[in-house]
This record gives sequence, C-alpha cells and structure tokens, in this order.
Amino acid sequence: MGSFLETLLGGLMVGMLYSLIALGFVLIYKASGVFNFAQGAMVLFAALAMARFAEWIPRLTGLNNKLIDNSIAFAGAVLVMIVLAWLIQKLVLARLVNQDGITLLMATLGITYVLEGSGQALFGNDIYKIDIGMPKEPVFILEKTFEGGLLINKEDLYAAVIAAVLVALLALFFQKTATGRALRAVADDHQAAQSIGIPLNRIWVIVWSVAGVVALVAGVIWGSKLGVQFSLSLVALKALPVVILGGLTSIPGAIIGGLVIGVGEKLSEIYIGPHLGGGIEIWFAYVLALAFLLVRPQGLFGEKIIDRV
Amino acid sequence: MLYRENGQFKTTYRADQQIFPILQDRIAIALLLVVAFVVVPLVADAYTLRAILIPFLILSLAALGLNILVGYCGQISLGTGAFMAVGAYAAYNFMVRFDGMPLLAAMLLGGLMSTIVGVLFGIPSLRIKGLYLAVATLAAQFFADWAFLRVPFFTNNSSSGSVSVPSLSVFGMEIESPAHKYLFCLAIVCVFALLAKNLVRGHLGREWMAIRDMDVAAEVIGIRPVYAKLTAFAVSSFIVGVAGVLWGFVYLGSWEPAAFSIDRSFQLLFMVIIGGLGSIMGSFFGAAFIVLLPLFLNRVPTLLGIPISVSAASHLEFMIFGSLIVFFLIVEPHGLARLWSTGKEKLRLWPFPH
Amino acid sequence: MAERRTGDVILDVKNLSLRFGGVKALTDISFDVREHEIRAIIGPNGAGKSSMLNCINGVYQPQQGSIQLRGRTFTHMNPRRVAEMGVARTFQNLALFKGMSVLENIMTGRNLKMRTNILQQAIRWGAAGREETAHRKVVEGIIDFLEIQAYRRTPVGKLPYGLQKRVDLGRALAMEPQMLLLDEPMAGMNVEEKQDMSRFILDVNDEFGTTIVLIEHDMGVVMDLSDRVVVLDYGRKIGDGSPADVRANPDVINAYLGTVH
Amino acid sequence: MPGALPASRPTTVQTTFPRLLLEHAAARPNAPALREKEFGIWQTLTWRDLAELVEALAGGLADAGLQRGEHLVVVGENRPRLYAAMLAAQALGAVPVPLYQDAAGAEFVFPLVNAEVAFAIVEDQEQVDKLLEIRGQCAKLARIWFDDARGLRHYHEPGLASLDALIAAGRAYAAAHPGFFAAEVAKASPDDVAAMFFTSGTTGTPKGVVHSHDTLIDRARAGARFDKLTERDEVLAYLPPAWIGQNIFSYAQWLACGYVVNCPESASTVMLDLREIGPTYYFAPPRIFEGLLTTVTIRMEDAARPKRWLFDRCMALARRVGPARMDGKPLALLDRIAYAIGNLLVYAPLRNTLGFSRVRVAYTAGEAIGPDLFVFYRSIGINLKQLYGSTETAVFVCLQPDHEARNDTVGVPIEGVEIQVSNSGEVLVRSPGLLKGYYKDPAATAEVLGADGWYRTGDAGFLDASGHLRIIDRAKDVGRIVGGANDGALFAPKYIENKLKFFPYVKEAVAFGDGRDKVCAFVNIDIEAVGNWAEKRNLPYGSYTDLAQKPAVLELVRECVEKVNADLAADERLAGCQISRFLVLHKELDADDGELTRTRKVRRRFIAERYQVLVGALYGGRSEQHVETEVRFEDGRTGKIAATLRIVDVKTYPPVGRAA
Repeated sequence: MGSFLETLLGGLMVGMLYSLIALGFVLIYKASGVFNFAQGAMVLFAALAMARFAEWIPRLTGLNNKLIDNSIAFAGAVLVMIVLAWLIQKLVLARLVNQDGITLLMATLGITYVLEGSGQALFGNDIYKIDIGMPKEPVFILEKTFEGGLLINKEDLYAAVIAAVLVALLALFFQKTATGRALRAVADDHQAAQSIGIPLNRIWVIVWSVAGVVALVAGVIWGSKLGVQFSLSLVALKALPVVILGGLTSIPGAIIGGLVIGVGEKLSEIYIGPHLGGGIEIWFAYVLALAFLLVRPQGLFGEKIIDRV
Repeated sequence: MLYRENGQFKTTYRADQQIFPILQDRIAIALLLVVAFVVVPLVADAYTLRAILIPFLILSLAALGLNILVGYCGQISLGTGAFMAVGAYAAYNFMVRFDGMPLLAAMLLGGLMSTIVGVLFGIPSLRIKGLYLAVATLAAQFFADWAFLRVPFFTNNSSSGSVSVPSLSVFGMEIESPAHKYLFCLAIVCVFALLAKNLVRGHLGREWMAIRDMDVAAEVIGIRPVYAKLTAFAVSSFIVGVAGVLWGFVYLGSWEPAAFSIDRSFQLLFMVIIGGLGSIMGSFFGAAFIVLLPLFLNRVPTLLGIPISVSAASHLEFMIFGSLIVFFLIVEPHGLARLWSTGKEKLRLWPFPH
Repeated sequence: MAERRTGDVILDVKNLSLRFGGVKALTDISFDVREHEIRAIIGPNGAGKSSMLNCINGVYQPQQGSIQLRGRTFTHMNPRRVAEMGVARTFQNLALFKGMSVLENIMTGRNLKMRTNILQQAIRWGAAGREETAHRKVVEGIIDFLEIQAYRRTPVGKLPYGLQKRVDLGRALAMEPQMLLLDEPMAGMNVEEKQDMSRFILDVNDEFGTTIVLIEHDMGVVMDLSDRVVVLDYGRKIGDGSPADVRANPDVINAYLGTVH
Repeated sequence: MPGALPASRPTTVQTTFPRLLLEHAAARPNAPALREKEFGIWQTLTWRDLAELVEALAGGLADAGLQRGEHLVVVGENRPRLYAAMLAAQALGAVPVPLYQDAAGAEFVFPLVNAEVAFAIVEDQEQVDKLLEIRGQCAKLARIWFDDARGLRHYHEPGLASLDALIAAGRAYAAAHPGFFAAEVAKASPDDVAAMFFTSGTTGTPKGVVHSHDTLIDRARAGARFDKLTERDEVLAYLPPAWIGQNIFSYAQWLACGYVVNCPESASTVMLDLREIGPTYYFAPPRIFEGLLTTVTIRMEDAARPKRWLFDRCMALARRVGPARMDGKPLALLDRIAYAIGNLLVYAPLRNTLGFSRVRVAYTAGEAIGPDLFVFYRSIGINLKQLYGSTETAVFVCLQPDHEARNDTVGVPIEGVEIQVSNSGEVLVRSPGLLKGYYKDPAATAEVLGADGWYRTGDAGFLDASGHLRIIDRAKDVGRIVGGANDGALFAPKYIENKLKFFPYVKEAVAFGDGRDKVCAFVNIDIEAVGNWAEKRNLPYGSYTDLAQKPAVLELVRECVEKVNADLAADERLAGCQISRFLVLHKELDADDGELTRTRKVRRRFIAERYQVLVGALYGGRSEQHVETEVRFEDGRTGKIAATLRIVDVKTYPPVGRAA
C-alpha cells in the first residue's frame, strides 16, 4: 500500500514535469498551428543556459550570493529564450506561413538540431548541476496512517508548487491580459484575428517566448533534480504522447495528460514491467497514447476536426 | 546545352513513357552504371568502399523507402530506424534459427517482417492526420528500441545483447572483400530503385501522390485512402527493412539496438528532405550529402589549419543539418533533386533562360 | 441544333438535411435529375450548393433524408461507391494534384479501372505496361477533346487558372462518368474562358450523353446551358423548374436582388 | 550547275502521283510515309497503309460518282487523310482543288462555282459550317465529307457524312469491283490534269492554275536532284496545303522522293513538334523566319548578363565568319577554332531549341528577305537558301546552290529551265513545269503564256555575271531614266526602296525617277531606331518632325543612301538609278492618309501628287522647301503639319564596271 502510494506520488511528480513541457507544445500549437518538435531541445537549451550562467556569474561579478546569482542567471536565460523565440519566428516561421503541418513539423525538427548543436557548442556538453537551493532532505508524512509512513522529497514538493504557480500565472495571463486575449483570438481563427488588426507576427513571438520560459522552468526543475545533460531533450519527447492524450489544443488536457502518463508509466513499470523484462517506461507512454488515438483521435479534451470541402 | 533533341520523336507510348525519354540521359545513366559496377571496384580502396560507398548505398536504399512514405504519400514517419531494426533482427533470427537459410531469402523475409510491423503501425494513419502520425511512428521507434534490448528471444538470447552474423554468401559466392560487399549492395540498390521507380510512375504511385496532394479529391475519384496509405507503409517499410538487413549484415556485421536508434530515423528523414521529397533520385542525393558532410567537416578544418575537436565537429554537424533542413523547407522544398532537374531544364533550353 | 434526349430519373434526392454542429447547411431538400439532362443548382454564395454536391458524392453525411442513385437508395453515401456507380465531379476551388503534370492528373481519373496488382506494377514489363498504355490512349483522347495538347507535361501548378479548370474537368471525364457534378465550373473566369467552358460542357453532354449537374452562383451563364434549374437559398429550396419559370419566380428574384451580376 | 546552260530540253516524266504512291507501297511497304502527332505520339502511316487508305477513299468517291476530270475540293490543315483524299481523287482521274482553310466562307464561292465542284472533303466542323453557309450559292455542291466528327454529331444536312463512312463505302465498293483501283490508276496519263491551285493574284478575281502530273512531278524531281533529296529526309508540313509552296514540298516532292511528311498535333504545338521532329528539309516564307528571330531576341532579353554577353560575342563572331564558312570558303585557323567553340556553346544549342539541328536544306521565298535575317540563320550554321518561282511555274525555277546563297539573288536556273529577259526588262521563263493554263480563262492564259512557250513572270530582273537571277522589281513598276547622265538606264523603285528599308533607321522610302533625269527619294526614319540612336548621342528631340530634320539625322540617313548607291554601282544595269538627292519627310507615311495600302505598301503615284511641291523641289535643285500637310489623327480629327525640309545631295558612284 505504502509503496503503491509512493509510486503514485513519484508518478505525479514526473507527470507534472511532462505537463510543463506539454504545456509548451499546446501553447504554440494553439496559437500558430505549429507542432513544435523542438520543445524538448528548448528545455535543454534553456536549462544549459541557466546552469552555465549560474556558474559564470559569480566568476564575473565575484559576489557569491546564490539567490542573486540564480535570479540573474534566470533572468539571463529568460532573455536568451525570448531572443531565441524572436529568431525562430523571424528566420523560420515567418517564411513558412500557410505551409501544411508536416512541413512545419519537419522545420521544428531542423530547429531541434540547431538548438542541440548550438546549445552544446555554446554551453558545453557535460553534465551540469543547477542548484537553486531546494532542500534535498526527504520527509515522512502520514506516519499515523500506516507504519513507515510515506517518503517524499521536499524538493519534489517545491517543484510541484513552482509548477502549479506557473500554470496559475499562465491561466491569469490568458484570461486577464490583453495580449492573452489576443492570443486566444488568434488560436481560434487566424484570419479573423488578423482582420481585427492583431499583429500575428508579434503574437507568435510572444507565444514562443512564453513557451521558452515554460521550457526554462521545466528545465530548471528537472536539472536541479537530475542535472542538466543532453538526454534532457530526449526525455522531453515523452511530452508528445502527453499532448496526444490530452488533446493538442487543450491546456487542461496537457496537465491531466501529463499526470496520467507520469503515473501510468511508473505504475506499469512496477506492476507490469517485470513480466516484460523491465524498462517499459520508454514506450509505455507512447503505446498508451496510440491506443487512445484509435478510440478518440482528437484526444481527451481536443475539439473534433471537421475539414470542409 | 548538351542536349540535341531534334529527331527524338516518339512513335509508341512505350517509348514515350520510358524512365529516361531523352537519348542523352540514357547515355549518361549507362555510363554511370558502368562506372559504378566496373570502374569503382577496380580503383576504390578498401576504406572508401567500407566507410563511404557501402553506407552510402544502404542509406540511399533506406531513404528511398522512407521517401515513398513521406515524399510520395505524404505520411510522416519518425520510426524508420525501428523498421530497419525489425528487418535486421528478423533476418538474423531466420539465419540462426533455420540453418541453410540463404542470405537473399533471409533478406526478403526480413523485409516482409518489417512490412507487417510497418502496416501495423500504419493503421493509425487511417484515423489520424500527420502530426499524430508522427507520434504513432515514434511509438514504433521506442517500442522497437525496447523490444530488441529487453526481449532475449529477438537476440537469440545472446548474453551481450549484441548480435553478429556468420560469413555471408550468395549463390555459393563468398561476400567477404569490401569490393564484393559493395557490388552486392549496389546490385540490390539498383534493383529496388528500378522497382520503386516503376511503382511511383504506375497507378499506385499516382494514388499515393493524389492522397498526398488533395485527399478529398482523391477519394472522390474513387481512391481509397486506406489502401493507398497502407500500401505506401507496406512498400516503404519493406524497402527500409531490406536496407536494415544490409546495414546489419553487410555494413556492421555485428550490432546492438543502438545501431537503429531514433537518431537514425531522423538522419534518414533529413536525407529525404535535403535530397528531395517525392524523388527517387533525391534519396541518393540526400544520402550522399549526409554521408559526406561529416567527413568533410572532419577533414576540411584541419586542412585549413584550424583543427576542431571531435565534439565541436559533431555540434557543428548538428547545426548545419538543422539549418539545412530549415533552409531547404523554406527555399526548395523539393531539395537537391529539384535543383538538379531545374539545372537540367536550363541545359535543355540553353541558350534561352526559359 | 443539338436536340437533347432526356431520359428517366437517375438521381433522386429526398428530404435531405445536413448540419455542421449547430449550423444548418441544408434543410429538407428534394429534387431529381433525369438522364442526359443538364441540371443546374443555383443560389447566392453560402446557399449550400457545394454542401449539396458533397452529400451526393459522399464527402458529407447528411443527418436526414435519402439519395436514390440509379435505382439504389442510400441514407449515406461513401465516395468510393459513388465513384464506382459512375458519378464524377469537379471542384469549386481547384482540387488538382499539385505535384503532378496535366497528364498524370487526368490519368488518376482512370484509377478505378486499373487492375494490375502491386507486383505487376513494380515489374511493369507486361501486364502493367500494357494497362498503362491502354489508359494513356483514353486520357490522350480527353486531352485532345479539351484542346490542352500543348500542356501535357506541364505541372498543373504552372497553368493559368482557366486551364486548370479544364484539367479538373478532364480528370472527371477520365472516369467515363454517367453523371458529372460540376461545382462552379466558371467561377473566376473571363468571358471567353466562360464561353470555352460552356462549349465543353455542352459537347460532353452531346458527345458522351453524360448527365450533368451544374452548380453556379451566377445566373446568367446557367440559364442558357441547363434544361432545369433548382434554386437554393440559405439551405432551403426556393425554386425548381425550367430556366424561364425560375427567372419568373418572385422568391428567386428576391434572393438574387443585389447578387445578380 | 546543269540548269545554268539555257538550252537543255524539258524532260517530261512518265508517271503520275497515284503510280508513284503504288511504287513506294510496293518497294518499301513498311517505310513510314506520313506521321501525324495525335494523342501524344507520332502516329505513323506506312506506304502500304496509305495505299490501302487511298484505295478505300477512291472506292468511296467512285461510288459517290466522282467522274474523271471533275473537281474535288479539299479544305483543312495538313492531315494525312486529306492528303490521301487528294491522291484518291487523282487516282480516279479527278482533280483535287485545295483551298485555304483560313479563308472566309464567302471566298469559297468563286472556286466552287467556277470549277463546278460537286464534292468536298474537309477537316472539321469549322470548315463544314463555312461550306453549309455558302451552299445556297453553290448549286452543284452535293456531298461534303469531314475528317473530324467533333461537334458534328447532330448535323443532319443532306449529303453530309464522315470520312469514315466514305472509307467504309469505299471498302464495300472495292470488294464489289475487284481490281477497279489498279485499272483507274492505269488509265491516267502524265499530262492529265493533276491539281488546280487558286491564286488570288495581285489583282482582281482568283484564277485557277492548272497543273498536270507531268509539270508538278518534273519540277519536284528537278528540285530534288538539285538538293540531292532522298527518301530519308523529314519534312514538317504546317503551312496551308492550298499554297503551292507547301503543296510542292509536302506532296509533289514527298511522292517524288518518298520521304516522310510530318503533320503537327495542333496549331498551338507547331514549335514543339518542330523541335521533336527536327526536319532535314525545311521551307518557309521570310515572315516565319522573322518571327523566329524575334522570339530568339525576346527570349534572350531576360537572360542573365554573363549569358547575354556570351551570346552577343558568339553572334558577333558568327556574323563575321559564319557566312563565309557556309559558302565553303577557307577560314583562318583561329576563326575555325573560335567558331567551333561558339558552335558548342551557342549555335548548336540554338539550332536545337529552334528545331533546326538536322536541317540540311532550308528555303525561303515569296518576298525579299532582309540581309540581317538571312545572315543570322546562315551564320549559325543553317543552310538557308532562296529560291524563285510561283504557282504558275510549279515553284522551281531558280534555286541557290549550297555555298552560293546571297540575299540579293534568287539563285541559278535549275535543270530544264530557260530564262530570258525581255527588252522591257521582264523575266521570261520556259520550263517543263509551266502551268497548263488558267482554268476557264484563255484570255488570262494568253497574257502570260506565249505561243512560243515562254511564261511572263511579271517580274523585272536579270541574270548577273555569276549566272544568278536577280529580281529587282515588279515589271510594271520598272521605269527608265530619261535624259541626264544615265539616259535610258533602268529604274527599279521597289528594289531601291527595299535596299533602303533594310537599314534599321529607315522605315519607309519612296523613290522617283521614271521618265526623269535622275533618281530622288523621300525617306521616313524609324522613330524607334533613330530615337534610340539619338538618345545614345544625347541628342534632344521633340516630335518626329523635329527629329527628322536634325542635321545629324540627315547625315545618318545620307550614309545609308550612299551605301545603297555604292551597292547599286556594283552592277552596271542598276548603276544608273543611284539616288542623287533625298529628303526626310516631315510626317510618317500613313495608311489613314491613303499614302500606304492597308498592307503597308507605298502608293507611289498618290504620294507623288500629294507632295508635288517636294518632288518639284527635289528636281528643281532647291536646298530646302517649306511644306504644309493636312493629316488625319486616330480620333478622326484633322490637323496640319508644317515644316521646312532640307534637301540633301548624295554622292553617287561610277559603275564599277567602267571604273575598273
């Protein structure tokens, strides 16, 4: 029982990270119809930037206050991601308007490679730690409920909180700010949005920036848990089944989907894995999503597509 | 400029529909074949054959297979590596489990297996559009990675997890020397290229392209998307599977699942994009390009006296590939093959610009 | 001088209704088409004309009503079956296969009639080659009929709009249809292109006795072409009869006020 | 040059077209006779197929009642079955009468009535409609057959049927009357009438020019021998078959030599088909070559700079060494190398894109061809030559031998041709190819065909020192200088005017001198060309009138005129009509003012009267003259142009003959 709950919680933690990455996908897809394969690479890129900045700043400035260093580094990383978003929009997407989905997808594949290559070229290709001073020591809860209680990492709790806050902020951003509303309008209908004078290009830069920041946060959390390294961009591929499950255009879908996959993955690994020779994590998410596709192509929360002739 | 087409008129449809209707092209291709089959084996050294030409040929074949799916039928696939793996492991199992199994037979059976798996993972494509399909094929990729790593049956319970094949022979001829291997691959590639060309210029090929270009219109003229897409998956993964067999048996000799990882899938997709979507010849261009670029990156800087580390080179490679993909998608979606054919058109119209 | 021999009903649409979510595209439409006639469906833009065609050849599934085609009744069609029953169509906003030449585009129209299997095609020598040639002959006949010999090898994308429309028609003709559905064949054409197209439509109807269902939002063109006209407006049928009757019909005149060109 | 000796006896031939057909069918049954691009490929008709087809058609026509000596009208593009129809008619001893397919219905009335035509075989709906529309005026016209049934399904006119029907009937007839075909063909004798061609002529009603098998075949063979044509040659037939030129090249010589005639797929594909076929033997009037050259220049306009530079360099070289090379003259080694490179880079590809790679012999005829045009084609290695002839002479009178093509002659008299220049300067021809006469028009016949067998061409000209015929003008326009230094010298206005017009700067020219003591001329400058020329020299100008009187411009024109004079001086017959004075008109000659015909020919007399003042000034020796002219603008308003025109004296040269 206890171990079950622990696995469950562990799953939720991982799932939450998936959700964060998936969130990036959904934002971009909603706004620009681009299936951004590069989201994973963006996570890696952002995390690398953050990690290295945090490392360089003390050397440059000489002041050794973790908080300041980290915040400067974070700010720097945010800046980097915004510039990146702008570059991507300017150099790639602006030149591929009205292309069909597959072309755009392949373009983002190209971007993936550029990011991975340049990211490592700029920031190095070792394993880097991000230390934002999250407490590492585990805590036991529910000791009364059953003996031994549950072991969880404070760190994970913090991470969960951060993620939650981020999601909340995004929600606010979309509901309250003018830009947010503009974004929603664009997501609903490009032509219409354009006709009422919403500058698509700027909107798209914003969206990519936001997605970049989300990627950064995801990267930071992940990095502080397991360190920043190339494999991060592959882990991010896990977010694909998540969006499929949740529906390409649904933010709640992304979150729920992420949690479902995270949990499903862990549980299956524990309870089914052994019978199949273990390591089924790497495909379980996909097969789950795939199976789901056949039943409900538009995903949990996605809206049905009617193509008119 | 080199073309002299006056008097090359066609009096039969057969003549009009041949692959190379222009005499000068037929001559050129004939020369190319002579060089490939006769001259190269005589002059090329072992390294060139082993490290450049053989991988080039095999990857061309795989790219060709992928091109049928992506370029001709418009169905994206990120799982090509998996289908290569299926081919390779299937063939391996046939070889080791049935003794006396001839290489060619094993190869075709490997292709067949890959076909079955391909169609299996293609089925979602009937319900879902491109983006989702990408995920479906990715699933295939990861599933294969896992299966060949974790399921001992596939590796015939080899302890190390890596498999290696016995010496190869076709019709009693040993295929040992690089030259032999090269010729073997070359022969197979030529045959499949021809068959593929025939398919894409036949009505099946037109069905694929119709689905790719305008699926509703295609349905209205009686083309069944199910059939068109599944045949594309089948043919594609068969060829890819065979390529997988060659990759494992001829090029590697012994291999681990990593040999067919997702990177391979991407690499092949890039070949298709850079070489030219929807062009048989493009597959060869793409393969050549992607095989040669790393060599180029490793040599040139040192030659220029600015040696760069291996890792730097690989990062550079990543960036160059990435930007090239974007570049081609933006500037010339039909890749090198289109550049080639425009060049050819210019030659035909010379001295006129158009 | 061409006296047309219209036969008995081959297409009978009964009480057809079609909705997209809440939007009513078609409401309780009924009309019939006789063999060999030229039947026009007209109406202002957004009257549901195209939706009507899409129901007939099974691209859309109507929620209510039935379609009787050559004696068989269907509550919903599927494109393949409709095609097999000898119904072809052209599209309002060109739906040509951009990646192919004129010849190949029209060849696709022969697909239903192609029999050789995948292996034969891969080898091509023999059966597949012969089949290809046989159908090429038919297609060349159509190319000649539509007077586009000069563009045989041109990628359709490179052709001027008017010619693309012709190729679209050619692709439909390649199916040797008994019935041809034309979705605004003259949309966006200049005067002489329209005249050419009208000539081709009449010739098709003459030479091959093809029944033609023709959609237009521009009344002028249709009236002198067609035998009978259905008028749709906001998904409802507001008129049906000979061009003369329809012209006289007050509702039609209303619907068209302001949209008559 | 056998033809050069005047007194070789005409050789009459001993065969007819149908017999030639049967000979080919017997000797080379499976060799291609006709190709037509249809349904995307070149559908081939072998000589055997053709003979079979002709027999069927003949049967059908016989069955329909076509009698020996009757006429069968044939209207349409070059189509194999129409050619077969002509052969079928000839096989029955009837006379095919090809008419221009682009003529209006009304223009058919005269020929049909005049030749009492009962039967017509036409290409398609268009022609059928034309015939039906005039049927009322042609009582005799009983039967019409059409080749292409498109759109005719619902025509129910009496006597209208498809060619297929005719062929079917013919097969039945042949079956019922075995051997009739051979018998009919045997009946025909060489001097039976073989065909009739209607020429609009320069004046009045069309006349039917009657030719026999003998005349046509004799000339066809003479021409073939002259250029060594073989059965391996290829011809593309795309000009109206009713034009004797096309008819000789793609019918008479086709049967005489047995080479292959190719019919294009449609009017819009001729250039593509030309490229595919790559004819070895080619014939076209100058306007076609001109059109081609224009497209070349236009297409080269949008070429990239380096390519244009290369092209221009190569063409410059070609102009320098090309003609000499074509004339078989030895070249300097460097030139030969340079030309070889140019050939690799430009000439050969250019020939290929134009469809001339395989051309062995190309002819142009009809009008004078500009030197630039002529030189262009020869310089890029196309053996373009001129020939002289007319419907009445079955075309072949004079041809230019290879290596002797010049743009101011029309070649040497070929075998069987005698040439004589009447003392009025008119060229007379005697040859086995002369017409039998004009149909039902003995008067007109007598006018041109003397009892002595000489045919009056109506052209003024002479054989020059090298034995080449030089046509200088229409005979009726040629006059004489009276008084002055060159009293009695020949005056050939059109010849002079053409020479002037060959300069890009000269748009129109009018020469005077008949019955006067010297030649003077009006000139119209070409506003485009001279305009550019002026801009290059940043020479400001306002109107045409203004530009026309710029001293610099007058100087420019004077140079042109002097070049012409130098030319004229080169042969003593024309040395007398060098231009001694000219002026540049203050307005452009205009059809709206009646100064030009609608076909832009100058109306010399009218102009002479209209500008009496100026003519007077020219001959009165004045140095300038004020003139005021009423002009009609496009919108119909009329206005006045007034100007004072400077009159320029030009240097004339002594005839080279005497100078030497």
